[in-house]
Amino acid sequence: MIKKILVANRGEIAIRVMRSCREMGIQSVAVFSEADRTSMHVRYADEAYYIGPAPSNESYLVIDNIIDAAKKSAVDAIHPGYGFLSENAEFADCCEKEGILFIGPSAYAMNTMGDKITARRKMQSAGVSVVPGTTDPITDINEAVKTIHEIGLPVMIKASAGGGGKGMRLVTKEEDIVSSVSSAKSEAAASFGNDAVYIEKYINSPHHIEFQILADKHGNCVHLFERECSVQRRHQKVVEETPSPIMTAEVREEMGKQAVAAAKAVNYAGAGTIEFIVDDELNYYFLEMNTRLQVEHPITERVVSVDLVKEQIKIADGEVLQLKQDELRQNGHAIEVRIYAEDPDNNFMPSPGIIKHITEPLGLGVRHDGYVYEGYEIPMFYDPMISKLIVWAPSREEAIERMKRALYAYKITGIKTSIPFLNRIMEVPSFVKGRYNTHIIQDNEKYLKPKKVKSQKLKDVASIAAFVDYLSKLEKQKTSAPVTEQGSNWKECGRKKNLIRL
Amino acid sequence: MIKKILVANRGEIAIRVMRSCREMGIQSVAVFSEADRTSMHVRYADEAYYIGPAPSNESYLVIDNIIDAAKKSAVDAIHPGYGFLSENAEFADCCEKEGILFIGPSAYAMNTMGDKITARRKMQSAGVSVVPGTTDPITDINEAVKTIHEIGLPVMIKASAGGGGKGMRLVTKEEDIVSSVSSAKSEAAASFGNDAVYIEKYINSPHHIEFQILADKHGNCVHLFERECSVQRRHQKVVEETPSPIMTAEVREEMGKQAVAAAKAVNYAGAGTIEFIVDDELNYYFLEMNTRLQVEHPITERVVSVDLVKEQIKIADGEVLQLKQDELRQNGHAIEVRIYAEDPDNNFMPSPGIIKHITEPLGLGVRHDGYVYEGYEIPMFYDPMISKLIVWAPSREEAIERMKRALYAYKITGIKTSIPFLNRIMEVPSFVKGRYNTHIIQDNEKYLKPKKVKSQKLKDVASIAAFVDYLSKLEKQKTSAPVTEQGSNWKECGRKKNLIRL
Amino acid sequence: MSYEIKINGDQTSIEILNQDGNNIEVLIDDRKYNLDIVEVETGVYSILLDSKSYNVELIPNDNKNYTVNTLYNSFEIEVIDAESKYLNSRKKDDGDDASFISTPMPGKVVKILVKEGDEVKGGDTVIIVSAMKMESEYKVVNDKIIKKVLVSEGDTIKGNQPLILLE
Amino acid sequence: MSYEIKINGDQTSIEILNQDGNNIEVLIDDRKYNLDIVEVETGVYSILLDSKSYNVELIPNDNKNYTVNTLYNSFEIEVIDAESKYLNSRKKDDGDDASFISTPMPGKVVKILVKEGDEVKGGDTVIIVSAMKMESEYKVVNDKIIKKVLVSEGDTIKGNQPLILLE
Repeated sequence: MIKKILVANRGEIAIRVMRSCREMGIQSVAVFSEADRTSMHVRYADEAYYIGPAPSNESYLVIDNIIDAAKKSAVDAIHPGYGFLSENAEFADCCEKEGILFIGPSAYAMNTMGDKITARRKMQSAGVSVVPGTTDPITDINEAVKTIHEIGLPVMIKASAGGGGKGMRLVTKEEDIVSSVSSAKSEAAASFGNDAVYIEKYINSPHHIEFQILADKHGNCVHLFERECSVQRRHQKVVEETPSPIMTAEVREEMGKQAVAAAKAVNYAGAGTIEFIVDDELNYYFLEMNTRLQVEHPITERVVSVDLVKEQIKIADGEVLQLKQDELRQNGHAIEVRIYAEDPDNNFMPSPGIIKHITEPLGLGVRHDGYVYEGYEIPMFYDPMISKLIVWAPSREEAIERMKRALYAYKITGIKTSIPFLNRIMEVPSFVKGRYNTHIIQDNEKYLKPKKVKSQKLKDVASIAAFVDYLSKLEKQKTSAPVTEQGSNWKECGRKKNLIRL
Repeated sequence: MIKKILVANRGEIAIRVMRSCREMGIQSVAVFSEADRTSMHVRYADEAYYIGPAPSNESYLVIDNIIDAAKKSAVDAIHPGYGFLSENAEFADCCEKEGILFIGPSAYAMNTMGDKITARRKMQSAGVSVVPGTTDPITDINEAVKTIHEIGLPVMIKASAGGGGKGMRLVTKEEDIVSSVSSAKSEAAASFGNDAVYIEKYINSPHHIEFQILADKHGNCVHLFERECSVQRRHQKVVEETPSPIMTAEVREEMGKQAVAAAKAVNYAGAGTIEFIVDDELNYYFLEMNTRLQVEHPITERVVSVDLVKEQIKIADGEVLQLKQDELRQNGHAIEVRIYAEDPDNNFMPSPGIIKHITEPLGLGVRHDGYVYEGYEIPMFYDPMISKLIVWAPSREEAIERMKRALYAYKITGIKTSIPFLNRIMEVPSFVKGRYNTHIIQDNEKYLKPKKVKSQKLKDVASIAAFVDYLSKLEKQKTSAPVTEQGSNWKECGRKKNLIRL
Repeated sequence: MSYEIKINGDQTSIEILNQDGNNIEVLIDDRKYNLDIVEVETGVYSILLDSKSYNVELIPNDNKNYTVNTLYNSFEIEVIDAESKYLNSRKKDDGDDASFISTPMPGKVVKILVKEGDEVKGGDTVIIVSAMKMESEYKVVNDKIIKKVLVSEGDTIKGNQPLILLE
Repeated sequence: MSYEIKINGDQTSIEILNQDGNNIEVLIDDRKYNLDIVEVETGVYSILLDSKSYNVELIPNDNKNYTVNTLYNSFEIEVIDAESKYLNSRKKDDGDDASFISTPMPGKVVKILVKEGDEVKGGDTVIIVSAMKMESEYKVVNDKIIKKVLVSEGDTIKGNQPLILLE
C-alpha cells in the first residue's frame, strides 16, 4: 500500500499530484531547489527537502539528490510529474533498485518508445499505422524514386545524417521527383558528407490528435478518447480541446483501438499518450508515445470523469484497473489554455517577476490549476507556464464562450502573460468553426495581433488612472505626517491598503 | 431578445448571474449601495448604478431605486438573485408595469406559494402530499382527539394564534392525547386569548430534501432531481449534497413528479424549488416552494450538467425549454459548503473586516463561487456568506475527501470564517455514513468542537511564527534607514513584500 | 534576549539563539528547535521543521497580540514586552471584566441598556450590537458600576473599540 | 496644475479640475470627464464613467512610467514631470539606441559578444540573455562604440538594469 509519495517536480503539476494524494490519504513530500523555497508546492506538501541550486540540472534533474530525499523521507513511491525526470529510464531504474515504486511505466517501455526508429518498427509490427516512409536510409536514386511512387505524393525527402532543415525537399509534383531526389542527395553530401536520404509521406494539413490510455500491471488497458492539440506555436501546444472537432465516432473507435494496441506492444503500465498526426481526410499515423502524464490531461479528466493521477497511483500500487472500455463515455466539451509568463505582443519574450496581484477566474464549469500567489516571484530558471485554465460546457460553442468569460475575469499584474493572446485565439474564425490544423497560429496573424485602440475615451481612462496613481504616490512620499482628509478619498483608500498589507 | 440585464443583488450571486450573462453575450448592469462601491459585482459588471445608503432597506430593498436604475440603463430584464427582492411579488408587478422582464415567476405564483395556508390547499388539490394535519383551527376537544386519531401519532398541537413555541405540545402516546389537547388549549387561551389549535403530524427524524424544477412559459416543466439540505444550524443550511444519500430511485421519481405537479398547479415559469420534509422511511411531505434560485443551486448544475441561470434567462425570454425529463441524468456526487465570515469557536459571532490574504482552492472537481478579494472589506450590513465551495466526484466518498482537500487549501486571513467548522462536519461519522437528519449539528457537538491541541511542537511552531513576526515588525519600526544584510533574511523577505505591495 | 510568550493562557519563555538567513535556532523553555522560516505572503509564514512543512497564518490584533492559525488549530498568542508585564502585574486574573466593554468585530450599536452611574449585576446585558444581520448582547461578568458610556445608539463602531467604561 | 502625459507615444495635457471624495473632474486636452475612481486593490483601479464600469491595472515600471492594462488593451504611459521634460528635450527621438543596453526582464547573461571600445554596426547583437529556458539576443539599432560592459557572462541580472553602455 502506498502511504507516502515524493513528487519529483515543481509548479502546478507538483501541486496537482499532491491534491490527489491528499484525497487518497497519502502523505506527500516535496523537493525544492534554492529558487523554490517559497514555491507553493513546498507549502502544500506534508514534508519538503532541499535538493540543490536553482538551475534544474543541479537540482530537479539530479537523480541522486531526488533518491536521497526519497530515502530520507522513507516514501513508498515517486511521482515524476511531466518534464524533468519523467521520461528518464535511468531514473525509473534507480527507483526500482532502491525499492521505491516509480509511478510510470517500466524503463523498457520508456526506452522503446523513446527511440523514434525502434518505436516505429514496434508499432508497425503491432499493426499501428505509422507515417508511410522509409526506415532505412536510401542511397540509390532509383530505389528512392520507386519508394516515392509507393508512398504517393506529396513526400518529404530528408538527409539521413541531417538536421536543421538542410537537405530537406518537399515534393508535390510527379515531374519534380527525380530532380528533387538528386538535389537533396547532393545537398546532403555537401552538407554532411553523406548522401543517404529518408523519404516520408508529407501531411499537408496536419492535425495533432492524441489518445490518452491507462494500462495496469495485469494486462488491462483502456483508452480515454482523444485530445485535439493542433493549436501550437513553435511546436508548443497553446490550446487543447476534447472531443476533437474533426473526429467521427468510427475513426475515434479505430484510433482508440490502435492506441491500446500501441500500449500493449510495449507492455505499458500507467498513464500514457499516443500522439497521432491526422490529415483533413482523417487518415491518421502514429507519431510518438509520451510515457507520462501530459500537461493537458485535465480536459480528459473533465469529459471522461476520471482522476488520472489517482489512476496512476492505483496502477503503480498493483491494483486492477476498474475502468471498462465500454463504460467510458465522453460527456460535453472541455478546453484548456496554458497561461505563460510571457509578453505576447513583444515576440513572446519571457516575463519572470513578482506577482503583484492575482484574480483567479471562478464559477461554473471552470477549473484552474496553478501555483502562483500574490507576492510570489516567478523564478527565471524554469518553464514559464504559470497555470492552466480548463473549462467545460455541454457544447463546444458554450465552452468557447465560457473560456472567454474565464479569461475576462483572470487578472495577473506584475508580469506579462499570454492571456490577451489566448483570448484572441478564441475569436479566430477557423478556431470558432473547429476547422483548423497546426498552422492555425501562423495562418491567422492578423487576428492574433493586438487590436489598435480606436476609443479616445478608453485611452483617456487609462491616462487618468495612471495620473491619479502618480499623484497619490507623490502625495504619500511628501507626507509621512497624516494627510488632511479633505479631498483625498482615493488616497485614503491607497493608504488603508498599505496599512493592511504591512 | 434579452440583450441587457440588471442584477438586483450583490455578493457572489450577483457575479454568478453576470458570468452567465457574459457567456450569453448579454450586457450586465450592477446596482450598489454606499457600502459596495468597491464590491466585486460593481467591478465585474459592464455598468453600475448607485442606489442608496448601506442598509439594505435603503438600497437593495428599495423597489423605486432599482426600477430607476433599470430605466436609466435601459435594460430588458432584471434578475433578482436570491434574498432581497427575489420573492417580492410587488417588485415583479412593478417590473411588468414598467415593461421590464422580471426573471422569475409571476406575482400570482409568488403570492400563492408565499402564503402557507393557500399553498397547502393548492398543493392538496394538485395531489401533492402535505404534512397530515388540520388546515382550519379546531376549538372542540372531541374533534381534536378525533383528528389526532386520523392523523396518527406522533402529532404536534399548535396554538393557532400562537408563535414562539407557546402553546405547543408534542404528543407521542395514546394516553396523553386528551390531557395534551386540553392543556394546549388552556395555555393558548391564557397566552393569546384564543384557545383554537392546529394539529399536525410530527416528523421524528426529519430530512430536508428539495427538488429543483424548471418550467417555461409554454407549459413545459421538468425536475432536476433532489438536493439533500439536512445539515442545518439554527434552520440555516450549512452543507448541501446531491444525490441525497437516503434517496431511492422509486421515491425520487415519485417526488419529482409531485414537484412538477406542484409547479404546474401555480402555472409556474422559471427556476423554482419544492421543499419536502422526509422521514427515515422516506415518507415525504410538501413544505414550501422557493420561487427563485437557491443558494445551493450549483450542486444540481454540476450533477445534471445544466446552467440554471442560463435556463432562467432563456425562459424569461420566452424560449421553449429544451430539456426533456427522460434525457436528464444525475452523474456522480456534488457537495456544497457555505463559507461564512463568522467565528465558529465563539458562538458563530459574525466577523466582518478586511480580507488580508486569500488562497482559493483549485484543481480537479472544485468550483468556487465567491466575491471577496485581498484588501476587500466585508461590510457589516449584509449576509455574512462570503463564498460557496462546491466539489464533485464520481462517488460520495470521493466527494467528501475532495471537499476536505479543498478546505485544506482554502485560506482566508484577516477575518474568521466557518472553514474549520465545515471541515469538522466532513468528519462527523453520521455525515460520512450518509445517515443524518436535521438534528445532525446539535447531535454531534462533541465532534464539532475545536480539538484540544496536544502537540507541544505545534504550539511551539505557532509561538515561533508570532515571535518572529513581532521581532521583524519591531525591527522595521526602529529602522527607516537600510537594515544591515547580515542575519535578517526573513526580514528581507518582509521588506521585499512591502516594497512590491506599495 | 529572552522574551515571554503567552499561548492560550500558558506562559513560556522564548529566545532566538542563532540566525543564518531563513534558518533560526530557537529555545522555548527547555525545548530547542532548528527551523527554516519564511514570510511567504503578508502574515503567512512557511516553516520547515525536521522537514515537516507547516503553514502558519498570523492575524495581528495589535502589535503584540496575534490570532495564529495552523492547519486545524487556532491559538491566541501574546508577546510580552515590558509594557505588557507591567499591565499584567496590575491585572488580577480572576475572570473579572476588563475595564471596558468592547466587541471583537465592527458593527452598529442597536441598544444601550445602561447609563453613567448605573449599578449592574453580573450577567446583566449592557449593550446590544448588530453586525451582518445578527444582534449580539454584551454582558458584565461581575457586579459593576457604569463609569462612562462612550457611544450612542445607532453609532457605527470598530472592532475592539471601548464602548462602556466600568468601575 | 496641468501635467503632460505620453500615452503610446502621443502627448496630451492632463489636469484635475475638481475632486470630491472618489469623484474627480479631469480635463485631458479639451475633453472634460467626471468620473468615480477608487483603488480597489494595489495597482487596480475601478472607474465609473457615465455609469460604465472600467477596470484598470497599473504596472509601474518606475515612479512615472506605467504599463496600463484595460480589458483588451495595454498602454505605455509616462507622466512627464520637470525631470522628464529636461531629459526628453535632450533626447533625439529618432529611433536611436538608449544610452545603454538593458533587458525588460530579469535573467542570466549567457554571452557577451563585445568588449569595451568595440565598434559595432546597427543590427549587431551585443549580448545574449536567458530567462525561462529561452535565450534572447539584444542588438544595437545604429552604429555605436561600446563604452563600458557592466556585467559578466553568468551574471544574474535584474530587469531594466544597464548591461552595456553605448557612446
